[in-house]
Amino acid sequence: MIYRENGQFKTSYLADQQIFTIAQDKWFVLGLIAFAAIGVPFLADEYLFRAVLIPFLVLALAALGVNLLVGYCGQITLGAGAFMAIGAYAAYNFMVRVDGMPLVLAMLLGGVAAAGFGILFGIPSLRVRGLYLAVATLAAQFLCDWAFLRIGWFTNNSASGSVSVAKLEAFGWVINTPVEKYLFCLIFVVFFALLAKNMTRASIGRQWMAIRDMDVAAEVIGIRPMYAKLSAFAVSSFFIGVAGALWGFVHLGSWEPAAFSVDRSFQLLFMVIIGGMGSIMGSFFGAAFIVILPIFLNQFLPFLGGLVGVTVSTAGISHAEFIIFGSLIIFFLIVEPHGLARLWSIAKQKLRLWPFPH
Amino acid sequence: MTNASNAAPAAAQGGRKFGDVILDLQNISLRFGGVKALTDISFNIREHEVRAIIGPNGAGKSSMLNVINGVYHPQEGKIMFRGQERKKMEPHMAAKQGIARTFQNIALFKGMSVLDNIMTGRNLRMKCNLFQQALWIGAARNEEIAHREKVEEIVDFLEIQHIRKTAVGALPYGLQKRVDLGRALAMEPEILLLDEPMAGMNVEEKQDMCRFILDISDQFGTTIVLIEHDMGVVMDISDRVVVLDYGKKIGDGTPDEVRNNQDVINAYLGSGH
Amino acid sequence: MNAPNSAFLSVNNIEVIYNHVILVLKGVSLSVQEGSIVALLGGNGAGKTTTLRAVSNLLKGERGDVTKGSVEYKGERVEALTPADLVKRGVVQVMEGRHCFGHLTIEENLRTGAYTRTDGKAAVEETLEKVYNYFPRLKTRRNSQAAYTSGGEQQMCAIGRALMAKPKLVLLDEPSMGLAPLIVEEVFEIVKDLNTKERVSFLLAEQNTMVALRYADFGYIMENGRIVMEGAAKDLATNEDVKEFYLGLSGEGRKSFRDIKHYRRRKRWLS
Amino acid sequence: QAAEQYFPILVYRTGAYAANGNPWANGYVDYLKLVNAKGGINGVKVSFEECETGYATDRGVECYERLKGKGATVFQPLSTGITFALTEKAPVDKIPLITAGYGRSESQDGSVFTWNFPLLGTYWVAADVAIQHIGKSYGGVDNLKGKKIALVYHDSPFGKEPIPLLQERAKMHGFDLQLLPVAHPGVEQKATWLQIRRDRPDHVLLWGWGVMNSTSLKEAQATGYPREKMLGVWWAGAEPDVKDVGAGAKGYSALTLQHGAEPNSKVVKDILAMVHDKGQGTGPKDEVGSVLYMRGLISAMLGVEGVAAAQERYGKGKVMTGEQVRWGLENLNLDQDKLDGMGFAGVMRPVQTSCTDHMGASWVRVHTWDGNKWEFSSDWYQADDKVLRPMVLDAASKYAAEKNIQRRTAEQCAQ
Amino acid sequence: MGFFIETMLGGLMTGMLYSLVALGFVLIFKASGVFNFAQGAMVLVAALAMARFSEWSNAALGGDSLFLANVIGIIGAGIVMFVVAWTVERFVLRKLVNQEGATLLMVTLGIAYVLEGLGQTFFGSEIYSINVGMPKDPVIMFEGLIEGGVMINKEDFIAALLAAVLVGGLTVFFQKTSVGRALRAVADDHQAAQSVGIPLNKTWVIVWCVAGLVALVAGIIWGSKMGVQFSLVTVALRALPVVILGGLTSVPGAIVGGLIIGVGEKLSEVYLGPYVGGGIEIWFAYVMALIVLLFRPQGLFGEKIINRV
Ligand SMILES: Nc1ncnc2c1ncn2[C@@H]1O[C@H](COP(=O)(O)OP(=O)(O)OP(=O)(O)O)[C@@H](O)[C@H]1O
Ligand SMILES: Nc1ncnc2c1ncn2[C@@H]1O[C@H](COP(=O)(O)OP(=O)(O)OP(=O)(O)O)[C@@H](O)[C@H]1O
Ligand SMILES: [Mg+2]
Ligand SMILES: [Mg+2]
Repeated sequence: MIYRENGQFKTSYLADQQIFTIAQDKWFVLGLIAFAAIGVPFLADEYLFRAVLIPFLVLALAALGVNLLVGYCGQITLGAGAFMAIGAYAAYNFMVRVDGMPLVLAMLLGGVAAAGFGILFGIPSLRVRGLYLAVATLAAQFLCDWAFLRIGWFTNNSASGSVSVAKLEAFGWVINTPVEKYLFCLIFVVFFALLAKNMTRASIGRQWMAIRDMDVAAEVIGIRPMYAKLSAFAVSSFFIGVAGALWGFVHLGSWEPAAFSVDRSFQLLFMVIIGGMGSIMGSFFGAAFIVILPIFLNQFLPFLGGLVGVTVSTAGISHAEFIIFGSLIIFFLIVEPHGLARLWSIAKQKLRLWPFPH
Repeated sequence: MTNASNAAPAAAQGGRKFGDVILDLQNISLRFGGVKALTDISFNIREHEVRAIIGPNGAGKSSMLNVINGVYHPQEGKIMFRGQERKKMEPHMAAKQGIARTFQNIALFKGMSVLDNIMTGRNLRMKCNLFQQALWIGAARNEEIAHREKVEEIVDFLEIQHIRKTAVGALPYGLQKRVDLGRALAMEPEILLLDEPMAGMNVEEKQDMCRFILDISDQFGTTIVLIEHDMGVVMDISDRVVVLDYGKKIGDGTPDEVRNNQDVINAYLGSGH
Repeated sequence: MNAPNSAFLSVNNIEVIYNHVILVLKGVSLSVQEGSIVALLGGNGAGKTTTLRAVSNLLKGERGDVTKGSVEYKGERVEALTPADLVKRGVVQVMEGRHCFGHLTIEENLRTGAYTRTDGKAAVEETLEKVYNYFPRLKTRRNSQAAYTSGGEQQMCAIGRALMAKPKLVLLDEPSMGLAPLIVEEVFEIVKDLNTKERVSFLLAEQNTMVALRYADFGYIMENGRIVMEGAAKDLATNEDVKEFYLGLSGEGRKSFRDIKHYRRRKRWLS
Repeated sequence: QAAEQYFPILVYRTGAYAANGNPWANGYVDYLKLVNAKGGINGVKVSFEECETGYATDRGVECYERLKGKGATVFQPLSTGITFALTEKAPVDKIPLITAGYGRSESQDGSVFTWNFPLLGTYWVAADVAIQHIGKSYGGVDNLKGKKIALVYHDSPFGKEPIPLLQERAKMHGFDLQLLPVAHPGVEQKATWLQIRRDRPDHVLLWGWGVMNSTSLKEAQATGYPREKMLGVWWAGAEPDVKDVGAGAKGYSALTLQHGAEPNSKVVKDILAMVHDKGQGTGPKDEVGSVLYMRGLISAMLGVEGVAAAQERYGKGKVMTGEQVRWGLENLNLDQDKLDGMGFAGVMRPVQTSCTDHMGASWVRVHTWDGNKWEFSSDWYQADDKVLRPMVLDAASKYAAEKNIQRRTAEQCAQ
Repeated sequence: MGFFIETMLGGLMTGMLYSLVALGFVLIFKASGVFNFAQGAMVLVAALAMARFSEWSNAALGGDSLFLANVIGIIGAGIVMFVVAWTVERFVLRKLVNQEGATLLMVTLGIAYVLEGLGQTFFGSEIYSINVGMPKDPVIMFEGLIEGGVMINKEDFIAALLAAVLVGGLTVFFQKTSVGRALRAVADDHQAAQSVGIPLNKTWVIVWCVAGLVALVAGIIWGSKMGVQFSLVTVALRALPVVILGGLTSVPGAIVGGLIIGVGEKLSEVYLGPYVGGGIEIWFAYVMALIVLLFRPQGLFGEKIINRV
């Protein structure tokens, strides 16, 4: 029995309210973070950092934000890309227009701006629900696409509509190399994941979930739908906004509105559903699945083709990538409709029972 | 306690004391399009009593509860709460006033554990703001622990310790009903509305449930409004009974009075009882 | 494959697991003779609903699997059939918790019940009238969307809908739940009626033990995913343990719900 | 590894722009194969690898990161968005970018954009020539006064690039510029063309890519706007843009990035003989020589010549590094003789780059669709440096200021 | 005046084309509660199949009979759509009975990827054309009445008519037949539908087939308008506001929604666009839909969202 929790008794409610009530989980995650912070910088090469790890971290953060709204509060949104854009452009404008604006503050303010718009676009959720809401949030998406493309002020009147950022520096730390960028993102992600976890295990998180599961009943026990929904929109947009700022500043360095197009919104929603709605861990699983799998397939398929002695054309690879990617989504959902996170916890349960079935 | 001397009719039974009228419903009418769910119904509820509402299916019992806690808005009639007229009422305001309820078609939060479900009932009493909660700093944590202790009391009381951490969706129906009750109790309500709490239970479980209800009433002095189709239960544990039929009131009084009311027998009880 | 099997429906030692990990039924066997009413009794979570789902093959949607044992209906193994196939063969389940089609009106709900029938419009109309006769309340609400009817009305609708299929074997899950006492009696009268007149068999999971045993021919008591007692309904009704725990009758007859002792030890057959 | 010069190829063979991406990529690859068939660059064999970007910036960046690690010495992003993103990264990684006929127009200024090479032309060149060509039809640009020109453009940095220059020209000549953006990918243009029908501009400039182009032409047909009055940028003047419209596009003209469809050029014949006939052709044979195929081919040739030029300085027969190739591209000198010798006679005019001019040439012709094929219909134009130069300097300086880049001095340039 | 009418007409006809795509969404949603994001991919695959089959048949038969090629194309594409429907049911939906909306939505996304990949693998990713002989050139009418006349596009007009007929037929089917009723029941509650003997498998194949045929019609019309190519999938995005404006569950809603959105976006683009820089039609359509939802959360004709305890 590898995964053994017998003998772990909780003697206080404090202990029982811990983030990880099972020691193995706790050590596993702490170990993972330590490895990510200390081990990975020695192991990974530049490509991994720039093309895989940094996008993974940033999108995981955004997915986390989406998960708070979609997974925890049950308000499906297809406008996440817009809030990333708001975060990025707001941070950009704070940087450009305010002298001596510190980078981290600008990013957080970007998040705040996104939160503000989040509340605004969250208002329809008070009346509209489910898929109707999901489609309605596309209004935010297209409106933002348009505004950032068309209103010169946002892009500091750059002719092409593309903006770029100068040097990155936080608290005297010049963030230059991919490793530094990676660590910078990692700090954000760990910190925000902690915030998210705290919220979801506290009263506010329960309010969100209550609204998600049965809103009338939630109201009957004294939860104000307006507060719960709008706070979810605000918090989620804040996360997404910060992620947007990271995406623009740290990952891309220079971007155009297409970087936050509707495809991005869909992508983030997929991450949440595939990873597991209502699970912090799930956001990471989802981001990993959606970011890494296509890249992996793209490199693995030619290799595979090479093994059997056929050269696969680029187009062939891409098409195969589509097909395999789609099939895997279907496969995982059939195996576990509640996402990878649930699959993971079932695996843990099986381990717990192992080697005795049931 | 308030003066119980103003001749509460059922006061004698069980030797408990009833207080003043806490909720007075006057001439309530509720329509849905052409369907008249409630027509001109008046009755009152006294503090600390167990007030049953019975009637055939579709009589409007659940609708009555929905009116009391603000889910439905009657087209006509007044509701006086502690002598004051309640104006526009939303469910969460009713919750603030201390009205809690359980649901006929269980309305638990399916994705959450039993503990979390009951914890949501404490929501109104939790004061820390979002930032404190996000950072999980002292105050928020202490508050969480304090309420958790309360909730554990309720869990013990309802004897559902063993399923604390289970997701409610996977629980059998009967236990879900119990969790539903727990959630309502966690609000420490003044008035507890129970919509068929014993449906789908066998006698033993009903006995347990009755015991919980009576204990709640005794220990916390909570006023209870109960809808139930099991006449044995209703007649045994309620102090006063209202009978509805097709949205109209056809009887009101002590269990004995109601049991012998011919209208009630015709419409609902049948001769077997 | 025509092994003469006297039982109409026989469930042989089935084991059910939900979600690959939760073992719920641990070897349940029971049988229903043609034209009989069999009651399945037991406390909350005993596995009654699960057993019925295993028979009607509605487990898949709950992510449950029958991992051991077999289910035979009229001598045919039916585990691999779809629920729709079973309905065609005359096995219909009335699900716990009503499950009416909320957006359809009561009448549309009832008519969907006749989906598998091929005996013509007139015959369907006739059954519809019969159901309305059984439940006049439904007739008055025939044009309301089911979601907006009361709990009891929905329960009637669910039962009525099953009857519309002209079933041979009805799996009734808690039919009495949420019904007014008069209606409960009526529902069981209907059951009896169909049973005697049309030889419809019933397997009913029921908490209302008293009534169930009154109408049933045979009974099984489940606990914790196992059958712990079985016998003719009459025998069960007089069994002391059953009397105490399921009928609430102790030595001196029914006790008032008000006078229940706070701490009792309950006898368990198994644990 | 063996001494091979490695060429990464960012392509899009699927998705919304695949029909245009495919021939470009095929031309590119075929040319590299031809180089190898001819013995390599001064004996250095060429190796190459494709990476699918799907025209998406983040996929493009991923490709870049992946392939640069394999020894890439020059990138051609084939997307304005990817170009923008890579412009930030290239100086760090010391890999030059060739953006032949696209990318940022101000990157012509090599003293600021050290690593960018918008060879052969930028959108400002295209816009400038477009106005010259339209002006010519009225007997000179001065006669444009009071005329109305509508720009129907892909609503993205690509489509927006020409606007500053057109506005500048509009001011100069007093014509009216009407801006009509079309949202990606450009399949819905009814409103746009209704506006055109109402306002009846004298000319329509089409700044589209992919499906947007054919849709525009179909809508023009549907609203009865004369195709003769339409002039497309060089990304709106290839076979896929008109093929599906067929006769409906007859009379429509587009700028060319020097070349048009060149099935009869020597280089194409070489490719057919030395690559396709050996069974090594990349795409279908009948596509060889088509407009976008040629564009890819020429792009590849420019990269190869950059390497060759670098070898002149750093040693023939050696594999060049990114920095060395950058020098080569900055000192490219393809005169007509040399071009003719390589088989580009009649296809291209001379290209000569310098530290301050990373574009090297601004020759443009116009060709017209006759219902079946593209036919040249004009003489050679060149962008007007008097208009172009100040704008480039301005924009480049602004960029330099923003990014804190010091403009390279004459000495630095000479290095 | 003439211009205003032209804009209106243009909007109405585009709207009808949106309706056609919207219809695909509505059908599947109504009949299974699945919000089918693969609808766009289905349009693409249908159109690709149609274009390629007629092209190949032309090549194989050596003839150039437009009619024959088109017939073969349509039959071929129809078969492809049937295979798609059957496969989707057999390998995907069957295993996901009774799951939540979000899961089903996600799974259709997976289906969309697979379809896009397979479609391009089999049929190629170039631009192909469909020629069903629709007239391309405009006609000018009412020249006597209005100055400059009113220009009408014959192709659009025919397409709009076709769409209207299709929608009309499907409305009747859903509201009036017992199969229609069963389909609506499935959307409400998979399990209950199974329990009354509605064979989910068969119904799903049927519905996806019908949706596939609708996609084929949409693909033919859109494909002959803009060429058969990958961008066809994006038409779905333009049809979404139509779906929610009209109501996810309403076939006539898809039509009315399409008309409203079509007219609204064209008028806004033409009359409002120039003041704010243009390019507003997409978001305008969505904002319009959003505003309607604020007043009617279930869309104009959708079934009322049931919300009760
Ligand atoms: N979908 C499910 N997933 C996981 N566990 C389940 C599921 N459905 C039921 N169970 C578990 O199976 C056990 C038996 O449940 P079942 O519903 O069969 O009981 P029951 O006898 O019908 O109870 P009740 O009388 O309350 O309806 C319970 O412990 C329950 O928690
Ligand atoms: N939201 C609603 N819209 C339309 N009709 C409604 C609504 N709520 C209740 N009704 C109707 O009002 C009547 C009373 O319903 P209610 O649920 O109050 O009955 P009930 O007395 O609780 O019955 P039961 O014992 O069966 O639960 C029913 O006929 C029902 O159809
Ligand atoms: Mg009720
Ligand atoms: Mg049950």
